[in-house]
Amino acid sequence: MASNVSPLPKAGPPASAAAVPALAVQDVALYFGGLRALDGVTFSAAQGSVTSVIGPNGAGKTSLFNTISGFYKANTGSIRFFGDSVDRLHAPDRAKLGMARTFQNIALFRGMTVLDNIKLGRHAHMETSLLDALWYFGRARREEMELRREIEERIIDFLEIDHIRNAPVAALSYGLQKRVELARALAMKPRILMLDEPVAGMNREETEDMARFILDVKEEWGVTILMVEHDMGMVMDISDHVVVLNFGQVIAQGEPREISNNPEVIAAYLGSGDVGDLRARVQQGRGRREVA
Amino acid sequence: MRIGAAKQTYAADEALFDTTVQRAWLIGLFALLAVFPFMAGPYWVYMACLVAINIASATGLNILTGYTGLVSLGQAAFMGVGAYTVAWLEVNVGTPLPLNLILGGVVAGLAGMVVGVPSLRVKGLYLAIATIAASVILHFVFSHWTAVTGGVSGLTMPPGSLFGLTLDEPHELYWVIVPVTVLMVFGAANLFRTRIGRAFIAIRDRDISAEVLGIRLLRFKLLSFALSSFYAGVAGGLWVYFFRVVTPESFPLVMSIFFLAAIIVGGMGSILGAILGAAFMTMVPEALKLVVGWMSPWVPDAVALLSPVRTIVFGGLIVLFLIFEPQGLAEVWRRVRRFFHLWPFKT
Amino acid sequence: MAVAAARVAEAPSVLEVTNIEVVYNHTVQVLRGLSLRVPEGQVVALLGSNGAGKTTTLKAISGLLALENGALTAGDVLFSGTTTRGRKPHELVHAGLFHVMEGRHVFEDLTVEENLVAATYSRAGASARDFDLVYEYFPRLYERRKGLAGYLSGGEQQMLAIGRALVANPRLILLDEPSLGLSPLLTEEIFTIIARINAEHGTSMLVVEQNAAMAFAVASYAYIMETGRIVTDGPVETLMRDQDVREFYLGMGEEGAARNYRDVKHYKRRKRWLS
Amino acid sequence: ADDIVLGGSIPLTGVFAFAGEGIHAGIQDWVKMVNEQGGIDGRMLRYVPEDTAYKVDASVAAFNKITGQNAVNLYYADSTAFSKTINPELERNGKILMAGASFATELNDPEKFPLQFIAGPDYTEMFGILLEYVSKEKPGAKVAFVHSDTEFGRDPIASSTERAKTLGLEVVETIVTPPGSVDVSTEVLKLRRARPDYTIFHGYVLAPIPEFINQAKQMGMETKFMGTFWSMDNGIVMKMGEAADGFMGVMPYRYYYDDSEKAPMLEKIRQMRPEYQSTAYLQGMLTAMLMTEAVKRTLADGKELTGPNLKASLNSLKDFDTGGIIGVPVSIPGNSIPVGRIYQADMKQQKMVPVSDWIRLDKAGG
Amino acid sequence: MDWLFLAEVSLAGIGAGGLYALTGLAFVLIYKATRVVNLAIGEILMLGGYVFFGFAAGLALPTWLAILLTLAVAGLFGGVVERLLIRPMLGESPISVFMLTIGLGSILVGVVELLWGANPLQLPDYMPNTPLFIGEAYVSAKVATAFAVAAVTVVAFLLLFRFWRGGVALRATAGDQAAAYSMGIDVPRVFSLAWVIACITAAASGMLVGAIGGISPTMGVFGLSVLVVVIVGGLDSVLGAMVAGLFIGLLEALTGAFLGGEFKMLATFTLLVAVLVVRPYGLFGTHEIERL
Ligand SMILES: Nc1ncnc2c1ncn2[C@@H]1O[C@H](COP(=O)(O)OP(=O)(O)OP(=O)(O)O)[C@@H](O)[C@H]1O
Ligand SMILES: Nc1ncnc2c1ncn2[C@@H]1O[C@H](COP(=O)(O)OP(=O)(O)OP(=O)(O)O)[C@@H](O)[C@H]1O
Ligand SMILES: [Mg+2]
Ligand SMILES: [Mg+2]
Repeated sequence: MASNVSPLPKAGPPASAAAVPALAVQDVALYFGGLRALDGVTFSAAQGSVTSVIGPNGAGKTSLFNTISGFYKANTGSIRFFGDSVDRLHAPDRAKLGMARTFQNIALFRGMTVLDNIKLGRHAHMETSLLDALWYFGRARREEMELRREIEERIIDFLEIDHIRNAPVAALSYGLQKRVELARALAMKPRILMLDEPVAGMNREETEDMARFILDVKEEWGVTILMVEHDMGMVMDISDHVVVLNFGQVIAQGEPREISNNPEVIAAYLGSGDVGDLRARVQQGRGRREVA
Repeated sequence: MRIGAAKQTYAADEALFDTTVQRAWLIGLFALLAVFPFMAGPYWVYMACLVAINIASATGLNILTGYTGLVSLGQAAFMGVGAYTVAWLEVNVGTPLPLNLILGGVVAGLAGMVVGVPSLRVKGLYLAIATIAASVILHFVFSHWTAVTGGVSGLTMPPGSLFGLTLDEPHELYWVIVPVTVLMVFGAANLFRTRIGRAFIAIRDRDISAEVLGIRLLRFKLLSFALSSFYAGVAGGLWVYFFRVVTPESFPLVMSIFFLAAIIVGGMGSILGAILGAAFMTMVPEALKLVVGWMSPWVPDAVALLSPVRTIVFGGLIVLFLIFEPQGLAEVWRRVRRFFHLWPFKT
Repeated sequence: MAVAAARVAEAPSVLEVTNIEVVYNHTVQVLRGLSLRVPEGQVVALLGSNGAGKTTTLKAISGLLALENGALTAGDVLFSGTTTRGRKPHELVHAGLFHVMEGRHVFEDLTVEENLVAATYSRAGASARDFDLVYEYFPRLYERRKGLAGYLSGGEQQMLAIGRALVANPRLILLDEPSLGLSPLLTEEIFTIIARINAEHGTSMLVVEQNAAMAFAVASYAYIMETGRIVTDGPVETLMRDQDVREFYLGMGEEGAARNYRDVKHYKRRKRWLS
Repeated sequence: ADDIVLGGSIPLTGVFAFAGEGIHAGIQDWVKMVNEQGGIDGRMLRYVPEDTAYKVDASVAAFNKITGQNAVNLYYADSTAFSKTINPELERNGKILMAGASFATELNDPEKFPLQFIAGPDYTEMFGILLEYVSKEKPGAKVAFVHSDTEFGRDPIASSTERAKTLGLEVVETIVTPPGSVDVSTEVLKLRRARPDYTIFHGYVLAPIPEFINQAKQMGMETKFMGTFWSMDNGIVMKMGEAADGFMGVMPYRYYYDDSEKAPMLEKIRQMRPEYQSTAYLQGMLTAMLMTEAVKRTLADGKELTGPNLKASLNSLKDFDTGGIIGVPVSIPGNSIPVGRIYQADMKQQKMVPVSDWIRLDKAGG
Repeated sequence: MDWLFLAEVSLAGIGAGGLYALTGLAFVLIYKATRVVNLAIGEILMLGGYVFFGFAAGLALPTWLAILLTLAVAGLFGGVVERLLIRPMLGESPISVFMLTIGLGSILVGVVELLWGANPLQLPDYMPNTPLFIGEAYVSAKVATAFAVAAVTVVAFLLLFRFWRGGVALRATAGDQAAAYSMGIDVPRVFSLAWVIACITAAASGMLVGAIGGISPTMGVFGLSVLVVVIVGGLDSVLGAMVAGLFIGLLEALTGAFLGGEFKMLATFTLLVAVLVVRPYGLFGTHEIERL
């Protein structure tokens, strides 16, 4: 398994993009006691695409991510990663294969600097043994230097976070923390990047920046993106494929345009999407009260 | 774009001691350590050895508790394992000193690993209490496995020897204890520049997300336990070369608390912290004795009266540091250094 | 439009913030002379980019700053005409000032229902009826009322957080990013409910929100802040015509139509009000 | 000439502080008396104590500190573990004679501990004295041992079980209590089941003896309770309350208030300190007295003050008069003074009264 | 098999278990409200014993008055400690606060030694001394009294937490202090109250334990056994403290009677490990919620 981990893919779409999907989720179910968080979920994410998972709150999106990354064990079903089943692998092994992710509630390590957080992402790919580490000079040092150079050149510059590399993460603003999470995921030599609500809590401007980063990662690094997001503006604009979950089941999937017109999806998730209408209703209510 | 002391290479940026001034300090420190036994009286050499032993053990505990976030109240018991192993080897096998120390560390490390097994499921303070259980069980073993441990009266051993020299005085043992401690401290400092140290810290900060990022939790928690008890075991080995007798009462629970207090007072999760903390906490009772000595002409029975004060001071230090200086002495040290760094330009 | 503005000006204010400054850890100054007011019975929006100090403003008002080693070093906050300085956060809650914190802050170890019970301490006569009201607004919570709040999904937790405010029936609610992590449908629903609460109970609100379009829909007046001070404010109708607001908060291109994210180029833009 | 230095690791704090305070005062007073009379052969006696909190490493530290800063001739040790720990160092140093608070059986071996002695009977000898008394009082009696689960507690148990057998006594139960245990109901029940005539406590100071006796009396048990040195101080026994009336035990020294016979030392003590002084005080004083005597004799013989010489002088003591602290003249052929007497608590007088004569274990002792 | 003996031993064990449960209650109260494992409980218990000694023996006050005064002093002490030591630690890591209580314990030992000396003392006899027989089985009167007091207190608290609305406030405060404030809960008052009540409880058991075993500066080690009790029962469960207290009391008595006193500690701590392996949060403790 481990042997087929390739170094970071070069820019440009992989040759065999169409052949195997980067991720194929087949009939996955996950139960919490009586609660069916996931129920027969089947979909796949093509290599080099942006696939978005949307759905109402509590539909099971985060649970799906947790199942894919091995934090939860699926009760049934199977998950294939570039054609190989990962069902029997634990979370760390899946990470090593190139499943990188960010978390809905930022999960940076608050006791470390930005740089160390990013370096940590590479953990599974490093070899330093205990004795090497205790002695440091020699193998451990060589490996650390190599990592440092790569992070500086490929990630820190790319995400424009060079000014904060030595800052403790706890002191960063929300938006920067999200960016550091992305950086850490990139350090994991991702073949698929799973982003759980990457732009939640950001305003339009910051969302635009993040969207740009995501597209750049996809295009320049050739990484497949799997994303959960409630910002429909962004999802519809940058996704190639959208999967809709509701009560743990896939209720629709397809191109963004199809999805945004699907009546079931509108009823369960999207709503009218018409702010003007809300505004009108509000004005009406206000008027009523003033009359009364 | 870099601000401040610009470094030319990444290697320089990652070095432990990155400025010439710091290197000079370090060399000065080594020089001091080298001439110390020739300048100081036997009592101070004795204290230096004791401080060094405590530093070794506290550094180990700091790896586990300060860096990996697993609170342990079993450090003294693991020292006991190391001490018994070394004493047993000295008495029954007669293997050379360096090997004994390493074996003491290894046996203690294995014991620590066993104790660490529940750490995957048992968390936080529950785990801390489980380590108390470990030390109670080890104490039972020490006092009842008479064939090996000599039961309640313990093991008495002949002085150790190295290169044909018999080491039976502090100023001889100094040359074993201090270098071993220095090596162990450097090992620990190096550790946290590599992936292993980072994994430990990640586990401390949030273990479940660490797992998803590729860190094998069980392996690294056990590694942390093993390493920390290895340090304890070696420290225990040094201890027994120093005192030459080990009984079940030699490593009581309060000693584990002492080490925990040392890393808190020094600064959890800081190599320098463990050093300063262990030294400070070992020296404070001595300083108190001095104070009492000065006061005795004026205060009748000062020795007897002021001695509970030591217990109070021990507790008081823990409390005061936690409330007023939670980052410990290491932070105080950094502040002092910053002051002199900027002095006289700013304050 | 002008009528609305006049209305705002006339109404007595339930909240008046004048020139406050906030410092964290005795070192980091986050607010620099910020003033705003919430007229009785109105919804006011507070917008701004990440780290501008919106959350800090709300904490300064509700007194929760002290918990994070922050201090109000200058200025004053008047709630219902009396200063809040020196009053404990829980006293303010009893006086009718309820803060729905950013990041939900539900009690994870308590069930949904117990979370609601916890919100009744500020009110003498709270009863099961109030819970019914919450369950009516959020049927999903009713289904999960016996479950631990810690296992709710993000959106469900947000509902619970707002539900707790309902139970307390305050005069003024401070809402910090109520739509954070909510589905579009729920965001819309929450804002509808916010409008409803405001309309039906006359509860005043100060809403911090990133989804500017939504905030503008329910608010009558809005403030926009950058790095610790208010840079623009005005009746919503006026603000929505402002070129910068349209570009940076509503994501509209020069021509007035919404921009596509794919077309956005990665470059640093400067907001005019900062220069 | 130079001072004679008496160093001391004294447990002024910690679990053993109650004894340490007495020992400290006893030594201090003795030193004062000696110096008031011009010292030993014109040389002053200087006492250099250091608190140890009853911890071995602190004791060792104290030893190193004191010996590093003074030319020490005599040393008071606070615990068995310390006495054992420091022994190799003591032999290496070769200039010091040591004794202390430990009555451990193990120390009573001149071969292994040539430079140490015990100012009284060791624990096994204390048991021996008790058992001797029992076998006289009630031949063939059933005895039970209750001891704590510590080195101190376990010390005499095995050997004394043997000894009881040779005296024709039956050991019907041996009960171990963990350190720090509070409720002893179970142990008392166990004891009742064994129905001993005599129960000997060892390894305790106070708790849990009173509760033990209380509950046993409540159950209507007839057994007689006995103790060893450290639980026999008058203050401690009186704290046991009414139920302890009749509590017996072995005591190698006279009590402070014992004026039945001529005891000039006790009179002097009573003059110096009008209030009651503990048995630990007497122990400290006697230890210092014996050490001084050894110094005196060594100097008188014109020999150098070395450890072996001091010890030889000590061993040369024949029928030495302790000024009445010990009721009979003593000799120290080995490392201990195997003499003691049985006292019994009289709660009305609030005093310990002798119920036997002085008992010597000459044959058994070291 | 000697059944009478077994019965008597069991009764004695349950009697001691009552004291464990009572002291355990003090742990649980503080943990429930503040998430602090208070390792100084043993020393506070000791302080209770000494204060009572001071009133009853030193000042020769009547027993009832001495008891009341002791409880009052303990309550006051709890309030002061909370205000001066615990409140500044709000928001610090549990380990820090845990260590702080260790420091507090050490201070208390020193202070008691300073005031009353290091020697063990016997409390004046204030409890009934006439033996009690259940059927033919003997029960120590003191132990029976202590058990009765403990049982009444523990059951009272059980009922209190079941039916009293304030219980929710307590747990809410423990869970998230900022949120509790924002609900209008007077967090500092909840904290003080928990400490006051817990210290009163601990002092009460101090008087009982002291009456049975005498008092000494080292009697705080009793707290160690109680720690085992609350861990086995679950740190935040009153019911757990009760069940585990009785069970461990029984276990200790039986091991003491049939294996020997030296096995008592071994037995309890082995039980502790066994329970933690099977149930990491004790028998009745709440699981910490861990989600990504
Ligand atoms: N560890 C768990 N134990 C019990 N229930 C859980 C657990 N994790 C999640 N759930 C439940 O599973 C359902 C799905 O949760 P999940 O977090 O996956 O939702 P989501 O789709 O990510 O929602 P959101 O958009 O609000 O983040 C929810 O009802 C949640 O309460
Ligand atoms: N407890 C704290 N200690 C120190 N600095 C803080 C603290 N809380 C916030 N800050 C700093 O204050 C500034 C404002 O933070 P605040 O949380 O108020 O911003 P915000 O406008 O609510 O941002 P967001 O949209 O990300 O929620 C930020 O730079 C932040 O780093
Ligand atoms: Mg989610
Ligand atoms: Mg905010």
